[in-house]
Amino acid sequence: MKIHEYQAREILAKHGVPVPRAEVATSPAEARAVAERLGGSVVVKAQVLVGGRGKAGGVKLAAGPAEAEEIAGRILGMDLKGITVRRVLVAEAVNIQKELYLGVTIDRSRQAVVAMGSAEGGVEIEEVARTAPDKIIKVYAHPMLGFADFHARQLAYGMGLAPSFASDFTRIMRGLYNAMVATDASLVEINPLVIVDGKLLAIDSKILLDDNALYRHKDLEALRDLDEDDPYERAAREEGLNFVKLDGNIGCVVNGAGLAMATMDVVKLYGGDPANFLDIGGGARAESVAAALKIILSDPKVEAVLFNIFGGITRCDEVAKGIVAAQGQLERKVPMVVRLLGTNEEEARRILAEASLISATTMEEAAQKVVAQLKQG
Amino acid sequence: MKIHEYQAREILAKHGVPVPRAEVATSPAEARAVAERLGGSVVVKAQVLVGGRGKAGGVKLAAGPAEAEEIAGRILGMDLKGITVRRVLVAEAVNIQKELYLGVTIDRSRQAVVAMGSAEGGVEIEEVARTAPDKIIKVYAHPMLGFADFHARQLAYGMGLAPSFASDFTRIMRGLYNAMVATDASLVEINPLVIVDGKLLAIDSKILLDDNALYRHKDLEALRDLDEDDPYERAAREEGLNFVKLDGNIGCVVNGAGLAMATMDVVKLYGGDPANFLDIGGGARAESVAAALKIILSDPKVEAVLFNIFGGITRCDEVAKGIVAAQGQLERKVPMVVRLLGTNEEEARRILAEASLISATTMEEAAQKVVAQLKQG
Amino acid sequence: MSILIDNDTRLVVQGITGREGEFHARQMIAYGTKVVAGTNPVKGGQTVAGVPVFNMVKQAVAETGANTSIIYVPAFAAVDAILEAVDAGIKLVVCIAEGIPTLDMIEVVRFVKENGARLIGPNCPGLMTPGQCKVGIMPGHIAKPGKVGLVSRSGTLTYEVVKALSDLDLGQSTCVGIGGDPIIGTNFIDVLEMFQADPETEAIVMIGEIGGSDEEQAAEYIKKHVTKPMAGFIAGQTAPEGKRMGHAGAIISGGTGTAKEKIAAMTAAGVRMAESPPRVGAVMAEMLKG
Amino acid sequence: MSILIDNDTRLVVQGITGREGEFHARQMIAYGTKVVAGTNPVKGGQTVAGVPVFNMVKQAVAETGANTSIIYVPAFAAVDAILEAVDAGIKLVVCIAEGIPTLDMIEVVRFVKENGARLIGPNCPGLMTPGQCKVGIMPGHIAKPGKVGLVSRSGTLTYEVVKALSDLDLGQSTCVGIGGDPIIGTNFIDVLEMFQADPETEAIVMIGEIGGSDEEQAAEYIKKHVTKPMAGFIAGQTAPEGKRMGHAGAIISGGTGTAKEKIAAMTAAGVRMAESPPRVGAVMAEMLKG
Repeated sequence: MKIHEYQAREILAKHGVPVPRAEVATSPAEARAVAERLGGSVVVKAQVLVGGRGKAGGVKLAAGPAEAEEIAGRILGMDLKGITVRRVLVAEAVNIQKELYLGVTIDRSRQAVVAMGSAEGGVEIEEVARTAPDKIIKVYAHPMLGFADFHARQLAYGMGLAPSFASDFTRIMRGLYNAMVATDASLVEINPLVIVDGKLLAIDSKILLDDNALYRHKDLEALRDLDEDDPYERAAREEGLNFVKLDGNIGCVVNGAGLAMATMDVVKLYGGDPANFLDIGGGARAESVAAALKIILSDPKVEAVLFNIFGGITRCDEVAKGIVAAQGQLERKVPMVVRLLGTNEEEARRILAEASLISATTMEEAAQKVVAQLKQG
Repeated sequence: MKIHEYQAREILAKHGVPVPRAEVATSPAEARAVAERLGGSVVVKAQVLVGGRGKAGGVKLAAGPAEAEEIAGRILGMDLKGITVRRVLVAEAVNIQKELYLGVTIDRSRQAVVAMGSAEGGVEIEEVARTAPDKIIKVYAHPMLGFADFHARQLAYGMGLAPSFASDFTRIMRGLYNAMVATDASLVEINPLVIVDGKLLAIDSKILLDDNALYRHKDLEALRDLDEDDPYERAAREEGLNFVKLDGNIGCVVNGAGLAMATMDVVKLYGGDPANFLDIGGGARAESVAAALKIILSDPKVEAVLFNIFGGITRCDEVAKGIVAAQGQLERKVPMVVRLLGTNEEEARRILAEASLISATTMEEAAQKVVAQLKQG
Repeated sequence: MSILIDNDTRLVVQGITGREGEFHARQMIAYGTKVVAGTNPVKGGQTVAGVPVFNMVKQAVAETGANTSIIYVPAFAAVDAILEAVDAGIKLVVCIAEGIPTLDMIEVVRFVKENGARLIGPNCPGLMTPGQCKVGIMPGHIAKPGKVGLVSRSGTLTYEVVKALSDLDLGQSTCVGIGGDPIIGTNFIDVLEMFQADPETEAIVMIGEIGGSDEEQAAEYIKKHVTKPMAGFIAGQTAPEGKRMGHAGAIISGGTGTAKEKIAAMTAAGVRMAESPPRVGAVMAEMLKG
Repeated sequence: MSILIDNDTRLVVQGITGREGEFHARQMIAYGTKVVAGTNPVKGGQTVAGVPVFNMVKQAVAETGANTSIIYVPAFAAVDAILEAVDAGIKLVVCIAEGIPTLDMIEVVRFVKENGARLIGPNCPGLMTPGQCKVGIMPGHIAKPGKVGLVSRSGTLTYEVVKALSDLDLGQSTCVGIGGDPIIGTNFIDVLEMFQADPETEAIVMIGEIGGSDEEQAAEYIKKHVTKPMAGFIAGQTAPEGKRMGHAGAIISGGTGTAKEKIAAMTAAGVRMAESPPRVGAVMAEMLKG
């Protein structure tokens, strides 16, 4: 789960990371008031959960309160990559001498927490990783010790920082790690971490939370910004479904994440365009299948649906019941191709006999048939 | 460092350990008021840092407020093993069905934190360890994981607890471990941990803190009860000296803990009786030597002093200067035997030439000479 | 022969008293797996599916000689269950649960390694040596005994491929679902090494998906150490960047972990990549023919 | 020969820029120890006592081939210094500092073992192979090269015994101060094993003190594995219960850890126990005479 910059900033500050003075504003007048309190120039930053805000015009410098108000007026309500800006962070502007990058994340191959630093801050670290990987210095946390002070110095000196920064850098790195552990984050990042008047300051903060750990962090779950969720994905999450919205016109209902991805791939392979990723999960009941179908068809772009079920724990008859139940309530009818295999598949076939569905034996056949339906139409 | 039961109790409660309702009282009237608030019978417990309070009459049951006041009146001001009782803890009396023991401490050989549990609670665990060691169940913490829930169940079932207690016991054990880590304790103990109405309750709590870690726990250092310290030891601690008061009449000033113990042993071997353990530490300065001498001689029982210095880091001339400086200010004169060896010993001899001291070459000779002085006197 | 599990496997089912635990215990017993014990932290003394239930894995090991464990407890209790099994001396632990926090898994895999044990999963369908032993939730009837080893990050996708192989009479030595989480106990390379060493495994199928770089690393390993014919498939060619595709580990981030890279790496390592899961069977059949 | 340190020891002094660090670096150099580098986290680039100073132990190892480290930093910084040395690949780390919290040491010793390194101390005087190398704070002039190995929990008490041995012309192979803390990197048994295996060590002196049960465990080990003549002393026969006698580890608690028990155990293991530290020399001389 992503959280906003202003939320990440507060978490880091609580863990001892120095951040510039700043406040959130939801109206131009508030932005003006914040700028007055801060004094001097300020930066007005759109608070949206998408990358590349700066390039898209969501981050602007204001010389004082009047300009802050004017800029906030322009940014608030702006559409940034499909998201409407509802909040800005108004932060004191500082005189940046150098921009660095510092982040902690999980190294899957090493099965360890890794801290990455780079003297090339302010740009996307993935870009640096691609073009100049040797400019990224890495140190790995020990699962018992976390990061020791010497790890921080290895990183700092590796990044070319002078010894005078070692102590501040150590505190910041410890802050990042502690914030990561305290929130079960999968990424805690400062980009840029800047040098201002011989001191380090975290100008922009980003935290990604581990969805699997949210059950033990009710306070963090509460930070979720429902405004920014895709409405289909939000509806699916409320039904306990693993759903990702895509741009195509063929809805997919599948059990299992790997098979769901493979089903999308096969649809594409035969010239179709999947409208979504959907894993109904192991042992799904009729109700969740029906809910899934409703969510998929609430997107007017969807013109056909493909069911691909390989029943292991999942019972095909439950899926069939869900399809029949949903069909009765649907406002619009689209062609549906069904491929059910495994546990209770014969019972499922009986249930579906009366429904007007196109059946298929293999997933390839199912994909071909659903694509063919659209070409006919 | 020892802390009081009522202090340990608060720490454990903060870490989720269930404790009986209780409050501290410093006067009989307060004890009555607490008993009134608690209702029913109460236990009045002397808060002193010595073991065996119960046997010494420092723990009494009172049927109600009036009796609580009367009993508190008797316990407050009482002398328990040399300590004057200044506070009592007034706790609700509970209907104990079974007494258990649970403690976490450090296993030096295994170099790990160990949790020890026994169905034989309420008595001294050392006694159980001596007489029936198989009645103590141990599980060891993993340095990375601490205690996992399964560790707690191993201990609980090993102690013969029923499964219905497993979940509470797990929470209590986690509380003990977390309290240990949070306070850098060397021992956290509940004795007895009791079963009351099918639930577990920590009746008496004990925490020993690691002196070496107090520097990072200013809040815990503040819990030190100066009233209960030996006044000589307190004075020595304030001078940064490692000092332990003993009952004899020969003061000892030594550099190094091992040599200080050995010096006491040799004094005893030759028929003397050491008045103290004192390690002036490596690299001690004249001032601390002088301070040490003053502390030792402020005990009227001390009739002679033995200096045993093997100078490595410690410079003999500094020690000699300290002796001379102190001698000038002392109110009473006792025979002093000095054995100085090592770094700058010749300079030391020059400094001490004019002081009226008895010198010795070996520690055995020094011990014999100091004992001889007392026999003469 | 086979890898990891066979007729000598003596299985303890952790969480046997739960709905899933009991259901799959019965399925595994029906398949022929020697399920010797079950555990539940507080329900020891019962009998479930004809199997004695203990409070502690230690007891189960002591009294039944269990040497393998399968865990059917919810994610929040799964970490403790894995640790308990390893502490009790179990050398092969299989964890089905999905949803274990990643930072917890870092500690778990460390503990497992320290103790010389092996963990399969979490978030995996378990494993199966057709005709001998099934540990997990794979549907047994789709598999046939044979000589193709299969390793996969996914569950139902594995079934799809197993069925495709069996339909072409390509039986399997062992099918291993290693799980879809970012941190897992056993990775592709571990299983490839075992298949390469297993004399009765003659060919290997590897099913990957987007996210991480396990497939790329496996490709490096294959290039150097695997001499047996290999077919493969990577799921998620149409997955968008930055979105978790169901599995916690299936996410393309910062442009890395794409199916394209993985397919290229595996192809370069000599693995014949299929265009769809069912085609894996045909590809493998061709390789074994020619 | 000798154990642990000798003419091949290449020493890095962590904390060389401090008062103690510089003083003892000079002392060690004067004794003949090959001090090749010093470190200070922020003062790299200086030269102290003729030795180059680095910011990181890693650099010191890379540029000077240091293989042993001695740590002269205050207790609050000592844990990090030990970890850094081990992480840098140093295989013998000696820590003088007194006052490291015990729970920290549990993690430290684990990390040291994981990395196949050896830690001497903390709260110890270091070690010395007379005539070759001195790593620590022992006064060099009291020792003589020879064939008696010495291991002790205490500092100045060790000097007393070394002097007693040298005065009787009983030179030492290596003198090891293992330290007075409850959790230490190297215990009596570790050192006894090395002395027993060292062909040039012909007899062993072991100096213990109250607290813990290391001496009792060493006695068990001696009974089974040590064939060389041994003399010993235990300090603290007159120490009261429940009081820390200077060393964090020197405390009798719950009636265990007394000098009496330790003396009895060592005597039973065949160690000749002396009544006082100076008498250790005479006892050893008698044993070696016949």
